[in-house]
Amino acid sequence: MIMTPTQRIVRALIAWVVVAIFAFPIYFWITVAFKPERDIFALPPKLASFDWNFASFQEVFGISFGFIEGLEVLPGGGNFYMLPRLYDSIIVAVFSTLLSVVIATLASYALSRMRIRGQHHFVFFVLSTRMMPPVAVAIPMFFIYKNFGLLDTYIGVILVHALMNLPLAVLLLKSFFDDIPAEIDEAALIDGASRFTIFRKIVAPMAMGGIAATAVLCFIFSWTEFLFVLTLTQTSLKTVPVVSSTFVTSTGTAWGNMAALGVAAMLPAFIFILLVQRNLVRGLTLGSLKQ
Amino acid sequence: MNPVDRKLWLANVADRYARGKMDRRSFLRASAKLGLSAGALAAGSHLAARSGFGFISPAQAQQQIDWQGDMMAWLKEVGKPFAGQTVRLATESTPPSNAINSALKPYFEEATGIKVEIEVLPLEQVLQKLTLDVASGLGTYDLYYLDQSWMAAFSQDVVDPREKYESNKDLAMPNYNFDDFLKALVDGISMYDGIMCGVPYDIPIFIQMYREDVFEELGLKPATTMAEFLSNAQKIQEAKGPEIYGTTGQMKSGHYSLECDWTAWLWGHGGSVFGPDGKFTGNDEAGLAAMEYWIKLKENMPEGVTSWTWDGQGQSVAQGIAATVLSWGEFFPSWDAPESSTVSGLMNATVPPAATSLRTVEETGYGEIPGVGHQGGSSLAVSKYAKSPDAAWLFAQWATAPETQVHITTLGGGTGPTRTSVYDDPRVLANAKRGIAGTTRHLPAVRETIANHMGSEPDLPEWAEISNDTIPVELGRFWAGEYDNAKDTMDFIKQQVDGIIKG
Amino acid sequence: MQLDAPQGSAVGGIALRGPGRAPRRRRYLTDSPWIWLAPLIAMLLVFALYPLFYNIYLSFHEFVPRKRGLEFVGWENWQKLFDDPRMWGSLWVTLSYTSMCLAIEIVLGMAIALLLDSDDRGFGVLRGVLTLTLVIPPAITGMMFLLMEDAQFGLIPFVLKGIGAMDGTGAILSNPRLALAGVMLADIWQWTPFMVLIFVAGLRALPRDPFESAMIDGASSLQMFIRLTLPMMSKVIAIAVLIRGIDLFRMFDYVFVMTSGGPGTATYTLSLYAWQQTFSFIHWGYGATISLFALFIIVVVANIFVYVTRLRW
Amino acid sequence: MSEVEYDKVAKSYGNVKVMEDISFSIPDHKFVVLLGPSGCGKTTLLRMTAGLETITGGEIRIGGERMNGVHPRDRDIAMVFQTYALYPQMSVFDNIAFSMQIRRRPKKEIREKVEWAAALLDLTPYLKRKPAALSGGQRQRVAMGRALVRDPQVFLFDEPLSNLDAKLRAQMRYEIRRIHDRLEATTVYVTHDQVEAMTMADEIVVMRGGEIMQKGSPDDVYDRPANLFVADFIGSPAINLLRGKAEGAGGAPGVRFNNAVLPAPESSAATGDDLVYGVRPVDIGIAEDGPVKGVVLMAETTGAETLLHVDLEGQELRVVLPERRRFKNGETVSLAIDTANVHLFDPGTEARIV
Repeated sequence: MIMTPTQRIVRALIAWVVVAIFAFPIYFWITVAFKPERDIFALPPKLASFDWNFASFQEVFGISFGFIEGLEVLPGGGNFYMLPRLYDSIIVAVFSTLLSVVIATLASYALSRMRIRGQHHFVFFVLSTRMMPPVAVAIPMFFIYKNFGLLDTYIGVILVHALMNLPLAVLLLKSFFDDIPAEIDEAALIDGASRFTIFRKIVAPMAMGGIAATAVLCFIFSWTEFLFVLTLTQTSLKTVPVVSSTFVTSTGTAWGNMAALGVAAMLPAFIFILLVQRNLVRGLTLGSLKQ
Repeated sequence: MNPVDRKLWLANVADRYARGKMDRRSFLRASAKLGLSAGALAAGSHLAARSGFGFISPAQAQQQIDWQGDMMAWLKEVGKPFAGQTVRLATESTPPSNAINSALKPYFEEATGIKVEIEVLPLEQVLQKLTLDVASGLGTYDLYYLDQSWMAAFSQDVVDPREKYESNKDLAMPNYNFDDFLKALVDGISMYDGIMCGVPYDIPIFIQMYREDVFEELGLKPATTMAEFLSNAQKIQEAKGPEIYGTTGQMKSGHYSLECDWTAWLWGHGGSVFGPDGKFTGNDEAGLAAMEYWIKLKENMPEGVTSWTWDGQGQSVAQGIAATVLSWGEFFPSWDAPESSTVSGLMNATVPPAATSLRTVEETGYGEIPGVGHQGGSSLAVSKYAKSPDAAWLFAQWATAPETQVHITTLGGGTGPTRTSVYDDPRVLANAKRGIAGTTRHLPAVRETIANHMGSEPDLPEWAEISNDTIPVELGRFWAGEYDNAKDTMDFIKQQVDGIIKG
Repeated sequence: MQLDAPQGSAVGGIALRGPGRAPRRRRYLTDSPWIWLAPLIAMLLVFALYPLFYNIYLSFHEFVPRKRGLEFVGWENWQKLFDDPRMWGSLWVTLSYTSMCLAIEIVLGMAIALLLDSDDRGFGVLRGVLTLTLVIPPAITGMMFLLMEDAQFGLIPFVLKGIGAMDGTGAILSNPRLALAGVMLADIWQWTPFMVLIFVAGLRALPRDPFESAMIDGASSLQMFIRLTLPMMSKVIAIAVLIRGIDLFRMFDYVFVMTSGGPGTATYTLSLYAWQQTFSFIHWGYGATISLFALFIIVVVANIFVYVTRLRW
Repeated sequence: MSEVEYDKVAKSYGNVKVMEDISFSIPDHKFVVLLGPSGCGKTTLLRMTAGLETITGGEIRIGGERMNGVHPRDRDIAMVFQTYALYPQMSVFDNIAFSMQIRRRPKKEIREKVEWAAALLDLTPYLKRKPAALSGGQRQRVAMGRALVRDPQVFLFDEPLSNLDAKLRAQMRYEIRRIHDRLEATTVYVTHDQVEAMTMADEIVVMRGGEIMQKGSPDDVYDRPANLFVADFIGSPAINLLRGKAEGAGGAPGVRFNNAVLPAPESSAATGDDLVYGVRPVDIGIAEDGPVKGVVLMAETTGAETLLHVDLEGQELRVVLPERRRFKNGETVSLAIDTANVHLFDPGTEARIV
C-alpha cells in the first residue's frame, strides 16, 4: 500500500494509541504493585501521583531493595513469599514445553511425511482432546496420579501440561513440516540417511523457527494454566496463577502483593517471547496458507 | 565481605531458611555472623509497621517469640518419635493460619522435628481439596481446616479430638483444657450430631463496628436495636452521602458472603433458615420482614456492594466511605493499621444490635442457632485418613493451645481467639491500643458477641451447596432486580432448598 | 577442471554392497508412522481417553457422601441434565459468551492486525508490547479487571461516569445486563492480541502481486480487503476461529474469579457449573455429565465448522 | 555391471493406473534421457528407479539385481533433483559430504572427496557458504557434487536444469555430459526439453501418458520418428504437420492440400487416403520456381537464421532458412521440399508410414 507521509503519521499515531489502550491495564497493574496499600482504592484513582515503593515486592520476594532505601536484606518467609513459586512455574513451564514439543515434533513429522489412513480424522481427534472441559480431565487425573504417586510432583504437572499443549503443538508443527519440501527428505534418503537421521539432522533443524514459535505458545499456556495445577498439587509445588489466589484472604485481598507477583511473573515469559518474536509471528499462521 | 557480597549471601541464606532447608537457629546464627541479629533485621525494616490484610510481615515473623510455660519443652519431649514426619494442612488464608505459617511454625518444627506443610487457599478451593481427599480416602492432608458450614459433610472423616485426647495420654498436652474453649463456640463450630469434629481454631464473627468521628459529629450512638442500626445508617447517609455511606455489605451474587449477611438480618428479625420440620422457612413472615429491612438498609450502601465479598466490604470501610458496618470482627485490626487504612484509630467496635425477636434452637432445624452475630468459625480436625495422625494431633493441640493463640493474636492478623484464657492474657490486653496494626481493642466486643449474640448456621450435609450456591445465587438475582419482590425470591429458594434436602 | 578422482580408498566409491551379498530389503517407503506417533498416542490414551471413559462411567454414577463412594444411578444424571434449567441457562451463557467474544476478537484482531502490518519503524515494538497481555495468567487478569471494574473504586466506572457514558451506579459486574460484558472485556483484552499475532503473521505471508495488480486496476482499499485479503486469509481465520472458539467454550478462569457466575446466573458458564457441581456440591456424576455434554456440543460444532470451512490437515 | 532394466513395470495409485507394462533396458555406461511432456510418467519412472516410489508391478533391476523394495541408499544410485533439495542449514561442504558423513567415512577421505568434487564443479571458493548465499547455477552444481561423491553406478537426474536461465543451461548440458563421459556411470536423465535430450543423450526414451512412444538414439528419433507424437515433440521449431490426401500413387507421389500438391516419398498409401504430411522447417527451402507457392505471413530473423511463416492453402507452414533474408508480408514465395526428409503418418494410428 502506498501512503502519503501524512497517512503514515496518522497510521502510526492510531497504532500507538491502540497499543497504549491495550498496554494500559498492565501499567495500571504495575502501579498497583508499587502503590502503598492505602492508595490502591483511592478515588479518583492514583495513576502516577503516589509514593512509589517496593514494599509489595519485598514481601513477595523476600528481598530488600536496600540499594534504594538503605535497608538490609530481608529474610524470606511468610505466606506471601513467592520466589520458590516462581521457580516452580519456570520448571513446570520449561519442561512441559520441552516434552510437548518433542512429542509433537515426532508425531507431526510422521503425520506430515507418512501416509496414514484417516489422517484427517486422527488430527481432528488429537485436536478434540483440547475440547474437554478442564474439570472433566482434572478429576480422573487426580485418581490416576494418586495411584501412581504423581500427585503433588513436578512430573505430574509437567505431564498434564504437556498433554494440554499437544493438540496445538501437533497442529502447528505439522504445518511447518508441510512447508518443507519432501524432496529434501528424498535427497537425504538417497544419501543414505535413515528416517530418524533425516528428521534429526535435516528436517527438524529446518523447522527450528516453527518449533520455537510452538514452544512459546506451549510455554505461555503452561505458564498461565490454573485448574490442573490447583487440583493436582498440594504443598510441594504451586505455579504462579494458582498461588495468586493465596492473596485472597478471609480479611481481604492483598492486591499490592498480587500485582507485584503478576508483574514479576510477566518478565520470564516476556523474555521468552522476545527471544523468538520473529519466529512467533511467522509460526502463528499455522501454515494455513499452504493448501 | 564487601557489602554487595554480604547481601547476596544473606539473601541466599534467607531463601534457604524460607524453603525450610535450614532451621531457624542456623539461620539466626548465620545472620549473627554478619553482625546482624534477627531483631536488627526486623527493627531496621519499615515493614514492621505494615501489617494489613490477613498477613504477617516477614519482619514481624523474625521477631523472637518468647514462649511462656513449659509447652515447648513438653513438645520437644513427646515429639521425638515423630521427628521427620510431615504434617499437611490445607487451610483458608485466615489470620491464625497466616500467623502460624509465616511466624510460628518454625518453633514447632524445631521443637518436635515434625515438618509442617501448610497450603493456603481461598475458602472454596479448600473445600475442593478436602472433598477430593475425603472421596479418595487418600490422606494427603493430615489435618482438615473445617469451616462451620461443612461440619456435617465431613463429620465422618475426622477423629473426635476428645477421644483422641483421652485415648493416648502420652500425647495429651498437659493443661490443654477443653473447657477453656468458649462454650458457645464448641457448640457452634465444632459439634455435629454429638461428635466433636475438631477443636475450635478461629472465630470470625459479626460485630458492630463504626466510625467514632462520624458518630460524634452527628451525635449518634452505636445501635442497640435493628431499627437504630437502620436509622443510624440513614442519618449518616443523609448527612454525609455520597462521600460517606451509611453502611456497607458483602453481597456478591453466588458467593457465600451474601448468605452470611442474609442470615444476620434473618435471625435479627426472628426468622430462621429452617423450621423444626427441616423445611426452609426463610419465606415466612419474619423472613420477609428481614428482607424488607435489608432493602431499606441497602439504600444506604455504596453501589459496588452487590459485587463485593468481604474484600470489597473491608476496603469500603478502610477507604472511609462507610461509617458503620455489621461484619467480621477480624477486619478491625486492618482498619486500625495506618499503612493500609485511611480510618486508622477512628473506628470502634461493639456488640451487634439486638434482634427484634429471636427463635430458639428448638424452633429451628438442623442445629441452627439464631443470633445477629453470625459466626464463620472453623475448627482444626485430624483426618481419619491421616498418614501421621499422631504428629498431626500434636500440631493441632499446639496450634490451639492458649500460649500459641496468644502469639497468633498479638502478631496482629485480626484473629478472634477461641479460648477464654487468651482474652484475659496480659499480653493480649496490652495490645489494645488505638491505631496499630495488631490492635486487640475490639476483642471485648468479640467475646461478648460470642457469649450472647452468636448465630450459627444449620449443620446438614447439603448445607455446603445450599449456602454457597442456592441461596446466594437467588439472592443475587433478587438484588440484580430479576425478581419482582422478596416473597417470590424466598418462595423460589424454599422450593429449591427443600428439593435439595429431599434428594 | 580436474576430472581425476583423488587417489586412495575413495576412488572405488563407497562400498554399498559387498559382492554376493543380497541387498537388504525393507519397507522403507511404507515406514510405519506408529513408532513416531507412539508417544503422542500413549499420552492421549492415558490423559485423554482414560478421562473420557472415566467421565462416561461417572455420568452413570453419583457420589454418595454417606458411603464415601459411588453408586450406580443409571440414566438419572442424563435425565436431570435435560430437565435442569440451570444447565440450559449455562449453555446459553456459554454460547453467547463464545460467539460474542469470538466475533469481537476476530473483527478487532483483524482491524488491529491491518493497522500493525507495517514495516515502518516502531511497529515491531508495538507488536511486541501487544503480546504482553498473553503472558499474564487469566486468573490474575480476572483479578485485575475485577479491581478495575469495581463499581465503587474501579477505574473503568470512574472514567465512564466521568464522561457521562454510564449512570450513577457504576455497577458492571453486579448488573445482570452488563456482567457478561464485564467478563468479556477481560477476555477480549487478553486474547485480541493473540488474534492480532495470528493475523499479522497471515498478512505478512500474503503474496504482493495480486495487490499490486489490483491497485493498477484501480481497486479501493476496502475492495482489496474484501475481494483479496479476506479470501486469501480465510484459512488462517478459520483456524483461528476453531482454536479460539474451543478455548472460549471451555472458559473458566474469568467467571470463576470475577463473578462466580453472578449476578444470579447471568454469567454462569458450563465449565463453571461443572466445576461447582463437582467440587462445591460433590455431585461428581452430575458434574461429569455436564462436562460430557459440553464436550459433545463442542465436538459436533467443531466438526460442522471443519466440514463447512473445508479445513484439512 | 550397471545396466538398468525395466521389466513390465507398472504403477498405480489406488485404482488409478499411471503406467503399465513398461519394459526396456539401459545399457551400462549409457546416458539415457526420458523425454516427454509433464504428466507422462517419466518422473514417476525415475523415482521408482531411485526407490522413492513403490513399484506396483513388474520389476526394476540395476546391475542385474532386483531393486523392488530395496532402500535407496542400497541401490548404488545418486540423484539430482529439479529443486536441488539442498540442506539449507548446512554449508556447501556439508551438503556434499553428508552421504559420507552418515556412513562414517574417515574425515580425511571425506575432505579429499569433497575437494575433488568441488574442483570438478568450480565450487572450491564456496565450500563454506550456505545454499541460500549461492546463485541458481551454483546450487545446481552443489546438487551435482552431492551426487558425484557417491561414485554411484547410476546417476539419476530429475529435470536438473529447468530452473536455470538459457545460457547457464547450455553450459551445464555440456558439463553434465562431460562428467558422465569421464565417470562412465550409467545415467538416467529426465527432462521435457528436447534440446537437452538431443544434445546429451546416447539414447532417448520418449514417453506419453505412461507409455513409451519411441526409444532410440537422437538421430533415430529425429530422423525416424515412430509416430506423430514423437515427430511433433522433437525438433525446434516444431515439425510442420499438414493434413492432406495421398495423390498420384506410383508416378509422382504427392499429397494434396486443396489446390496444392506437395511432393512426397513413395508409400503404400492409395490415392485419396488421408495422410499427415510431416516436414521439418529446415528441410524446406525457397526456390526461384519451386512447385509450391505460398504467401509470407510473417518473417522472423534470429541473426543467423530466418523463420518464415507461410500460408499454404489455409495451413500454416514454418520454414527455416539458414541465412538472413528480408521478406515482405504478403509476398509470394516458391517452396522446395526435399522428399527424402518428408514423413507420412497415418492419422488414425498416428504411426509413421514413411
